[in-house]
Amino acid sequence: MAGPKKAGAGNRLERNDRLIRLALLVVAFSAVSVLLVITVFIVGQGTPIMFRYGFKSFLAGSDWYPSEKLFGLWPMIVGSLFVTAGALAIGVPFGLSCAIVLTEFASKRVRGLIKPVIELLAGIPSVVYGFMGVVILVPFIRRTFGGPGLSVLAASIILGVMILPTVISISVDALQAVPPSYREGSIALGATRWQTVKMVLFPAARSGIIASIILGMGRAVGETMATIMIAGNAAEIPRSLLAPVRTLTSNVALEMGYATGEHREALFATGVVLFVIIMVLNTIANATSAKRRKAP
Amino acid sequence: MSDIAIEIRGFSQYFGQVRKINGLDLDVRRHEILGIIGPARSGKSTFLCALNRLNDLVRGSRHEGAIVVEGRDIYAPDVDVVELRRRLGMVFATPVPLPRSIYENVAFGARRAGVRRRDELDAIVRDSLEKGGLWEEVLDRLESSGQKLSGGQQQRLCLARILAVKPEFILLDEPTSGLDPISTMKIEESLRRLKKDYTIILVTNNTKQAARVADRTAFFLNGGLVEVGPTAKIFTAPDDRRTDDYLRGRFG
Amino acid sequence: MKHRRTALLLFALVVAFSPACRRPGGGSELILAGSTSIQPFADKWAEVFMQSHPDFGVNVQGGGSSAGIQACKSGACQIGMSSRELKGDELDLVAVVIARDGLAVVVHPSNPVRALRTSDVKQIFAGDIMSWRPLGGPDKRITVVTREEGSGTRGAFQELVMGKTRIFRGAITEDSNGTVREIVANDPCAVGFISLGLVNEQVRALDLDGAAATDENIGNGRYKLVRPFLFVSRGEPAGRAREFIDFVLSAAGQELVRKEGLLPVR
Amino acid sequence: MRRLAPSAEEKAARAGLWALTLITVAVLCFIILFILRRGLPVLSFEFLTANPVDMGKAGGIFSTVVGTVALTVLAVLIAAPLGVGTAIYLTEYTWGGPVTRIIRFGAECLAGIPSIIFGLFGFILFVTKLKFGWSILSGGLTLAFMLLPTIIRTSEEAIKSVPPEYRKVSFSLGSTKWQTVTRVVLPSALPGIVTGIVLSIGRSIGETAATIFTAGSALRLPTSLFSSSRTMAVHFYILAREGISMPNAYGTAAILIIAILGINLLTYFLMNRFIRKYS
Repeated sequence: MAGPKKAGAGNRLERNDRLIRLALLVVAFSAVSVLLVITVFIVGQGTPIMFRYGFKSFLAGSDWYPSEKLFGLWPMIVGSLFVTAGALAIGVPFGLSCAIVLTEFASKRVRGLIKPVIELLAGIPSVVYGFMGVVILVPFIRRTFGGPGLSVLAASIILGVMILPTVISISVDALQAVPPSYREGSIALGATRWQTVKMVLFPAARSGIIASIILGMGRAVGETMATIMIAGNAAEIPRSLLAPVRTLTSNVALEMGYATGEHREALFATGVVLFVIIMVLNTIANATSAKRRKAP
Repeated sequence: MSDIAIEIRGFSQYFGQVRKINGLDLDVRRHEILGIIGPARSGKSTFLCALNRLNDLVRGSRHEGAIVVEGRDIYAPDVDVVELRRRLGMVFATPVPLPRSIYENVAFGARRAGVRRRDELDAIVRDSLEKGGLWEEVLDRLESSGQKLSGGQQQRLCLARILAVKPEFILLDEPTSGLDPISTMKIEESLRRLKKDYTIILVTNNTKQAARVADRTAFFLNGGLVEVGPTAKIFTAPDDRRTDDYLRGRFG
Repeated sequence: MKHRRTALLLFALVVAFSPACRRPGGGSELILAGSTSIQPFADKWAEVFMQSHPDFGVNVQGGGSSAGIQACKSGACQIGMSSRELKGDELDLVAVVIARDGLAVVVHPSNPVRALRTSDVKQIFAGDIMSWRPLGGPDKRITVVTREEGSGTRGAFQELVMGKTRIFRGAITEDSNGTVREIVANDPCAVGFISLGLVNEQVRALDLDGAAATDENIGNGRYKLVRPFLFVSRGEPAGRAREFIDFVLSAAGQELVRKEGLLPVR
Repeated sequence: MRRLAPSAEEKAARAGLWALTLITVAVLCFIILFILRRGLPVLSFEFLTANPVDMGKAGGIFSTVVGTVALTVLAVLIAAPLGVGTAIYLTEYTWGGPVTRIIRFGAECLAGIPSIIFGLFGFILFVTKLKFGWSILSGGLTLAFMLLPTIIRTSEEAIKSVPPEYRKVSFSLGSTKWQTVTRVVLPSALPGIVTGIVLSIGRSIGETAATIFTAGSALRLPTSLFSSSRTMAVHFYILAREGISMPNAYGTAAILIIAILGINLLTYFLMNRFIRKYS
């Protein structure tokens, strides 16, 4: 059996392998290229008008009257902030509780019941959440607290529910990544379950939990259809929780279909602001989770 | 033609900054069973993986020196690695049947080498399983999963699997470390039978196994060869004190 | 072998799809785009028209008046639909009035306020009157609902009611007549404006300056909030676009319009 | 007393955590039951197979089902090869380094971009610049870009969980890299990869913001890749928001929920099989 069999064949295969490697590299750059193309197009469409009218009048102007060439995005920027803060105020306590219960308190059977339910939460289309807001939450707020019902409060609650899956799944990962020896050590020292969570697990999983909150924030900032349905979309800084509010995303979606000329450019400029916010959040989340990976 | 099949000259293997094999010189003779013994992390497995260049798959792998198989340096730039690995078949410490049927496990290598015809494959599978000493036990369930076999059967399946590629050398990396005595015995029997057609290198952490089946035995320590010689000599009158100490269980 | 089979399959798929890959605007499709106020009626016309012209595809897209006009200018559609008058550089297009539409100021049916002066409406939407009380209603804050910037309905309302005054920033803003109607129908304190044709039993249209929002009052000029619905085209409409516009303006087409609550032009 | 304090806190904490968790679960169950209770009575064979009439006031939702399926199929056909290919490259063909870091960073950033940005982008590139118009093609391409990061991540996880020994065995039996990938790694990772694809199908079914600006909202039955088509989610959005027909809105929502439930069950089933295989 000695001697070369099919000597050339193997070499040809190897050359094929090099070609395949090259092809895969090209494919692997698809995600990066898409990101790049999106950036180029959004920024390319959105920034000229910002230069034309000045960044200050865009970012700090409080009047949004495109028909009068007034493109102040300040109310929408503040609106996005308010709604996101509200969503976090609701989503984070619920989300972290679920994560802790899932990893520390629930029996295997209960976990098996709760986990799919929460995964299901992530799959429900955002329009369905928005719809639930319209038919249940908005009338409830209007009857109970007054005002139009379409409000910061309604948007915060619905978005708070919508960010739950993100917050839960990433916090669960972070909590599970804490080495079991920490947990055992703490219990061995006589700490109760809750004390262990509070004193040992939370600090150990902190960066992962922060990452989960930041990613949840990204989801809340970026959500569009649900917000548009329940926020009321008034282009004014809301004076109370019950006042209507317009976010950056709703500003785009609300007027995109109809806009032409500079109005459309201004909506792309809105997109640019949103894009920058999201990229900053992404980068922070990436950095915290990278730190987490380095320091186990 | 001399009876030297593999010559290793001044061979060192690095992974990043770590040197696992240090200036190794060793000859392997045709149609012998060369036993390699030594304590854990003495470079035995790394040595086997250098012979069929599996080390290439590890990040930061580089080497010095030469390994010459049948007159050709296997690290020469024009060497076909795929072809090389077919010539030096390898059995790992833990049996790893692929998640497919017994038949397909054995036929795997032959298919990759381009065998397509069913009757040809059938013959190869049967022949290999017979040589591996497994045919009788599985002939009525060739289509069931290879992972459903017992540990010993799995390891013999792995042996049969490399025979199907028609190698010249068989490299075994502690093939019986997880097996019961009966399975171990069956594998050793197969090896003795296979010797006449193949050159076999057997890494083992069980010195008695080397004593039972190896023609010659090499003792590795800290990534280097301490000594090599006829098995009987190594076990009874080693030249080096460290060999003696190891065999008497003073370390390792 | 297997690879070759996959490749063949893929190729076959591509070939199968390619004859289906007609470019928009080509072939026998007539594309209308623009005002979402006109869209439902255009859909209706298209539905009926295609029954008698089965090989004649009519594709109705929304997008809003301004977008429709732009699409028409750029040739992306043959007919642009506008629910406001043309202005500025749009005036080089040819416009045909295909119907007229009243704008109704609507409130919740339970609202005791039945009639307003146009000047009151203007003050409400400017944010100067914040409560229903001075208007004869309960002491509740008014929920003002408007359409978004760029909408033809908002454009018409701005022109007919507001003049140079801005609609105030705190007004709830929605992007369709239907949504405005939904919100007004659900909020007892809300007021909004929608196409008269879309007023139903869920909302009540207010009398303005003493005239009820009826076809009759629009016809005799007593109800002032009226806007034209326009079909615009580059140059005189020809071919399929002409056929369709002729159908819309025919007795049958206009009868359809009347049934849906718009005002015919003939 | 000192012994009692922590136990009281412990009890309160446990009660609080459980309460919040149960509320979360209850909210979800409520949403699903609410939609199903009002939507299921509307459902019938005809609802699924008849085209919408009168803006969706009457008739069924057939054309929107077709539109949804067409968009999803197109998006997955584009995104799956790219995503799995990227995952293969990242796991099998590289040992890290700046290129890998750039690719990973790109995928992670893409995952965080809101769908409305994808919608804007798809609108400007496919609908206007490339002149595809509002069409299944524009919508499918946009959706494909959106799904890409999900598919990359899940495929990468799946491929990473294939035992490294399989690769060693395959190589030692004289396989080339590509043979090892296609004959050993991919078959073993398949359930995990399919799970990711199925998940992304779920995501594209529910997507609204990205499709409404790229695929348009025409209610006619799409006849080609260049037809505009309304998806079920967009149809539901318009029906509900403009108050066109509440029963039909609930019916459409019920279909959406059932589809999502089905998809989750399927992924659950696939994932379980996958996990059982490798643990």
